Amino acid sequence: MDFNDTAEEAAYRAKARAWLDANAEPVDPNEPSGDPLAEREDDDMIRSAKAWQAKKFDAGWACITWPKEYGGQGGTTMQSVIFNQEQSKFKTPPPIYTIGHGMLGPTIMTHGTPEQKTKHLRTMARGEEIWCQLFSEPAAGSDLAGLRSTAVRDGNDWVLNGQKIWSTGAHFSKWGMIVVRTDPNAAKHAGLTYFILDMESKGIEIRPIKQINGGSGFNEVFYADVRVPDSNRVGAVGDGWRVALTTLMNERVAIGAGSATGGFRHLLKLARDAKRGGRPAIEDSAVRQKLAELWVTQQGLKYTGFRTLSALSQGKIPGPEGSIGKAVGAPMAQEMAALAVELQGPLGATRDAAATLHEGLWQGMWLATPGIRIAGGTDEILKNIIAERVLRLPPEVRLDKDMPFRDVPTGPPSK
Amino acid sequence: MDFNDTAEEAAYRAKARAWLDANAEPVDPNEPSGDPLAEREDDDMIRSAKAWQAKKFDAGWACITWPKEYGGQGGTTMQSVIFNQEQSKFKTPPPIYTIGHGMLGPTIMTHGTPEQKTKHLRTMARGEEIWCQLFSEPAAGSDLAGLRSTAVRDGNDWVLNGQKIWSTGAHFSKWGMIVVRTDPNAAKHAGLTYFILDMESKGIEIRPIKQINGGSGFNEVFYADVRVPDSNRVGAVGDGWRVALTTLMNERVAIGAGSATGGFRHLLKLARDAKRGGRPAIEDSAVRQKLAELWVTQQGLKYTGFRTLSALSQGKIPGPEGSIGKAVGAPMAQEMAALAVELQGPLGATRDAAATLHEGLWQGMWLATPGIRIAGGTDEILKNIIAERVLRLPPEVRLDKDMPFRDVPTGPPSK
Amino acid sequence: MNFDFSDDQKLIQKTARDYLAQHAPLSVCRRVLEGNERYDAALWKGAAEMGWLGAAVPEEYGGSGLGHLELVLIAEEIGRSLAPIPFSSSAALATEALLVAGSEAQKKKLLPRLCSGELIGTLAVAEGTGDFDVATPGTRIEGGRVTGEKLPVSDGDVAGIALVLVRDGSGASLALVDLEAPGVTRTSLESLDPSRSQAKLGFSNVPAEIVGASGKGREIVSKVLDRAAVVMAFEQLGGAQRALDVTRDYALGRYAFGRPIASFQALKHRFADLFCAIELARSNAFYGAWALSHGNDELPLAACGARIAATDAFELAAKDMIQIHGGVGYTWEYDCHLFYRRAKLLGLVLGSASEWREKLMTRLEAREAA
Amino acid sequence: MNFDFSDDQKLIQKTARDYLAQHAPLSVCRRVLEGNERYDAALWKGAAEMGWLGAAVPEEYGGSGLGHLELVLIAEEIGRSLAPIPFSSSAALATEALLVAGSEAQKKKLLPRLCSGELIGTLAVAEGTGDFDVATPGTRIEGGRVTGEKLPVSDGDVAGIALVLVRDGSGASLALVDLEAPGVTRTSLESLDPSRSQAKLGFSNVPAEIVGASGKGREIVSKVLDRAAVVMAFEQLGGAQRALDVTRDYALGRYAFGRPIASFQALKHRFADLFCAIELARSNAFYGAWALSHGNDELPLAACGARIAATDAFELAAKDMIQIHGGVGYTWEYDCHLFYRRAKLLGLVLGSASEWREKLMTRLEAREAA
Repeated sequence: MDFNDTAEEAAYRAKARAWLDANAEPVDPNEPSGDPLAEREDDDMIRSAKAWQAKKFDAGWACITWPKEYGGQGGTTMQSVIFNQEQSKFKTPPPIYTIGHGMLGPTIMTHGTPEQKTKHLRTMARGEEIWCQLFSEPAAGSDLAGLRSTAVRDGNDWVLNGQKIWSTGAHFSKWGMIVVRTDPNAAKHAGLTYFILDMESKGIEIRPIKQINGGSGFNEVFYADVRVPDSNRVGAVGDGWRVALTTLMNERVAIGAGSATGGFRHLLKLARDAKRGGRPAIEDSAVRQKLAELWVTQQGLKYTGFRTLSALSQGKIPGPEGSIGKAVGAPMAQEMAALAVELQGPLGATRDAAATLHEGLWQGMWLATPGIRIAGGTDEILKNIIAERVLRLPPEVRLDKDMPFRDVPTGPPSK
Repeated sequence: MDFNDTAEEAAYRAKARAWLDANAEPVDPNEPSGDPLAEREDDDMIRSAKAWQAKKFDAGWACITWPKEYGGQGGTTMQSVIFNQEQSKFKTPPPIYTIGHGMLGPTIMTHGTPEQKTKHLRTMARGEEIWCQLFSEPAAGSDLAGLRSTAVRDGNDWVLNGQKIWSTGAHFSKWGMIVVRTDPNAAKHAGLTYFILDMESKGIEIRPIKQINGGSGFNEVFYADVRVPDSNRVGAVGDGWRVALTTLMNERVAIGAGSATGGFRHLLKLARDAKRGGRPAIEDSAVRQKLAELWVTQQGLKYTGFRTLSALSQGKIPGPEGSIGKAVGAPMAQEMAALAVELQGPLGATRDAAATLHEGLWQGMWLATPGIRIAGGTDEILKNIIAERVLRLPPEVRLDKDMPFRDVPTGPPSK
Repeated sequence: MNFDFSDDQKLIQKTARDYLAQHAPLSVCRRVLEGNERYDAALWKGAAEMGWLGAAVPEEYGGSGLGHLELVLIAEEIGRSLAPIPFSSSAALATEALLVAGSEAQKKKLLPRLCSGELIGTLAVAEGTGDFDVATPGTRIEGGRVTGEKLPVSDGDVAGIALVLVRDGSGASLALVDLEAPGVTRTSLESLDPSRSQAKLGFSNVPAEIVGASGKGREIVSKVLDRAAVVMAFEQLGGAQRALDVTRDYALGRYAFGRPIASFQALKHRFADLFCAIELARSNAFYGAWALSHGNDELPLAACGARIAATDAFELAAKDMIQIHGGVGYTWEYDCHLFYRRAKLLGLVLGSASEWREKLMTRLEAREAA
Repeated sequence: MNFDFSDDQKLIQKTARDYLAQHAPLSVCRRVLEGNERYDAALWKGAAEMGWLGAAVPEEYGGSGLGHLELVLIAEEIGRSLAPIPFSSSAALATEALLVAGSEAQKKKLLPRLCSGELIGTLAVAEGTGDFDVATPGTRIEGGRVTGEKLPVSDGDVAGIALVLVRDGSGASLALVDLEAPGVTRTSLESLDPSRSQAKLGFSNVPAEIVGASGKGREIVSKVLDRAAVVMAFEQLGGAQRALDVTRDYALGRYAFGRPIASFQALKHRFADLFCAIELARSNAFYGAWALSHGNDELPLAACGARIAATDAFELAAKDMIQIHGGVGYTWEYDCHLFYRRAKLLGLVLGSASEWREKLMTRLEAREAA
């Protein structure tokens, strides 16, 4: 048991580090990290992100785990982790390619036609075009397969109508991957089909969603008679759910890898700066007990991540422990923010940058963290997943599974 | 809004108090209360409980809310509460009549034949004979209607076979009230019938259940070809579930009324006596925060009880708030015991009367309290009840409801 | 025993509820939250006309002469509607301070104006991050003039007067300050719930008069806080109950997997937990109201119970509200965040639940020792 | 990176598991719990023969010379089986104390006997209710003789030697006492988990020798506790995992309302929470094991994390075990209470989780200040 790189890993890390040193500026570790949910991106950010991705691609650091034929490096997951670990020590543009590289690219590799692979994978890897995912709908959140957007065949095209929601980056994406219902008479999971969608098509309207913290990382996307050529279909007609599952499996990997454990040191500092009963709050035993609990949880998450990395490093499949990151981490983040706000007393109920401790950072966190517990799988869905996929407990009783989709109840019976 | 008795209530209370003063010895309020789950009763206790009940009956204080024709006083619930409040200030034998007087008597009044009422109610009220309830079975706990004991008609008798469990006081009861399955081909709730059972009948075997705290308040009761005359049937054949519901409704009232709020003062004293970091634990802020939380919860339960009493006092039906007593009180009791044990540090892991604080009382509580969270409805069942009956949320999806009982799955499919 | 409100009192509550349903739908709270108003002036005027601001003020001082049991029920309705008005600052904190400690002249002069809504009052105690209740204020009074800084002060940017805890010789006193006077600076702070205003008040040699006995400022503030805590507990309770009701309706109407999400046991149990928390808070609040209206020795403990339970219940309700709503609950467009913000604001403006739990223990120990 | 145990280490664990499955089914724990034995002597002999007691002891002192990574995996299996033997007292506390601070002579003399199981050792620090770690022991050493009282002492009634924290002049030292010596009184205390023995030790002028530097008793105890905490965290983890496994099997086989109770969402989510708690504890324990085996500066923090997480996880698992089993879980006949008792005992014998959280914060602050 040791934390050290193997010889190959160390060599790879050194190489990555050297390249990063030559091409990027290191992060100051004492600088406070910003809001966990990024604000709406602007054009400059997009330009710099594209430039950085192209630079990485040209130097051989993009999509490390992808096969070389698709623009990747044919590397291991561990190599990708090592590069990302090193990269995180440098100032780089926000990660706008995560969904494309982590989820959509692998879906095209598994289910796409040769033409689709040729046309899209290399430009995706180099970041020339940005991709977004169009799955969720207002009436299909946790119950994703309940989606109601439709596509009807018309000659060589399909005509799409409906609405998607929670589409990160739709407003700056050239391409989207979308699941729609092509047969409402089939059972819920059987009537879906998966397409690549040109986001510049006629009939698409994109509206940002304002979040409770004022940010707008997500969009609503409306489709009115949008035409998609059949050549953009991924997988067979009616096989969309199976294709979508490939995307979602890769989402779990992408999200699990990024379990954030930062923030505790800042909280500790806050407890030193805040007062309780006229003394530094950190001297208060109740605060100490709570901080200790949080530290232990956070350490647990950190070393759980290490266990996953160890399995990857040894070429094994990671164990079920990887599932807990978001289920534990998201509520913990909300708890930390709530504690930090409460420690400031009545002034905690303001966001005044000058008056609050840490310039209102924690109030912003407190407004942002409810979203973390919902986006990418609610607490409840994650616990279902742990219970059913990890512990193999029986699934929920499902009444909607085998009936024609058009008969599945979608609201209370009318009176 | 006031806590005072009405003039009539005050007069009733004075009268009760005067009688109790003349007939019983007052309790010392500083004496610690014992284990919450009573130990197995002995003959002396039974004798003294019978004597006390007869004395109350003869003086007109027994079964206050029962109609006079059945041996009661035709009084109000509020009068009964007032008498019980006053009685609790005196040393009296353990309450072995609660089930009979609170649940079984009312069931006979509602569903019994004239002969059953004449034969049983007055002797039950005077406490000459003790009654027990025989509902739960090893395979029918929370799912009470899943019971499998059977009764088969044979001439004027029914022949009972099977097993009951969790029968409080079965070992000193003369009579029991039992629900059994008389038609396994009917749907689950439709095939049950309710009987009065002479506990001295041939073929009954009673075995005490040893609890994890060493006590044995409950029994297993086995029936082998026990004959019960049809005249002991309560309600129609196949109507047992409806009759049982009358009993269970009265259980909720009986349990709800007795939400215990004692114990906090003893816990406070323990926190003064225990040490943390060399100082009295009560000076530790974490302990203080926890104690404050418990006090507030306990006060909430106490005044929730007052709200229920107020409704009764004014002749109204109590609101839904009464349902929370056990759902909140039982886990709280376990939490209090766990805190009291932890406050003693390593020595908390012993039950040594001389070495521990409060003579091992809290260790006993810690072993007893898991039972409180299960007996008379688990935490989970109580939350279902609040969700479904109070908040009117939809019931669980029930697959077993309409199929013949013999087809309801009772275990994993065999491989 | 009658641990309940009278029919007359319930009628007053019903009237308030109906009025607010008409004049303060959630869109009113949202308008103030999103815009530049610091409160809804029309609603404030209406509240005054309905007699709410002086519900517990004797008629001789311009009040409606009802009592605290009526006041708390009105507060519950204000809580339920998330009304964006400085009710708790003016009608609970400032008004109660004058009732508790004001001289006859002060009461005669100010209470009628507070009851009519013409004047908004507040209480200024905290000085920066930390507890609400500062042991030794940095703000001083010398020669009848106040100098120092108070923050946060609820509704301090819209109030006309503030009762300010000041250092006075070796002790602390409560000083009445006209916020229109020269030497007062008022700075709005960005509130976590912009439908309830917060401010920083600066005083530079501002004339003031003492309210109550000189040197007894902390004792007076403690009494005022207990009273305001009970009133606010009902406001919190109203908000919590509304959050539960709205969320329940949503969960019954929202279908997933062919069933209402309210039929999933994990949510049902969470609803049950929330119901328990709210009912426990209600019982504690009832007890607080009883102690407040009877003006008896139970108030110091009862107020702690009311505040702690109500704070916990409303915060839980608002947090669950977002979570059970799912994605839409995290959007600006849905109303969940109005509750989430209000719950946090009310839970902190009189001092955090932790501060009150500590206060409770001090009082419990003192009583046990007595 | 290889944050995992090696295949060899896992093989040792597998061997231990198989051995215990055969020789220590839960009926063995139950027999000791219900009877008059203080521990299972045959199993103790077996544990010694398997080389478990000296897994981390160099061969020159009679150990198997493996290491701490092997020791903790054995502890996990002992935890899983609820083995009724004084393993943690002797193989963790006493043995580690000698390894940390014993003189060459002490190690040569005692370690082989501890490794062979012929001698049982323990550590005696606490003196009555309160923290494990007493700041100033009342038990004194004067002229090489110890006088005082220690309680509770784990396995103090079956141990042959105890390392006793004693006041020594103005400081504290660790004294080695032969518990067979005249002047020692040993009183069994009724243990909350009678399958693990607890005792009160009285010393009246009992000869003793100092272990480690004189006056450094508290520092040595602190180091020993950190080591023992990591070992015991694995024991707790083994117990917690077993509780989860047994309860999962029960819930899959127990039907109510025509379905396995494991299919009810409220229980599924509770299982998920428990899984998370156990995996977080496992990760903290792994980190502790790494720090322990590398003997590096991370141990003081890592030991706190391991102990706190493991204590919380095992207590939660045991509590849920009874609740999910329902009525039968509360019977003596079912095994749930064996876990409930063992979880509480292990969670307290080295000091409560609260005590360790306080220790953690002190250490965290010291590191941040450094």
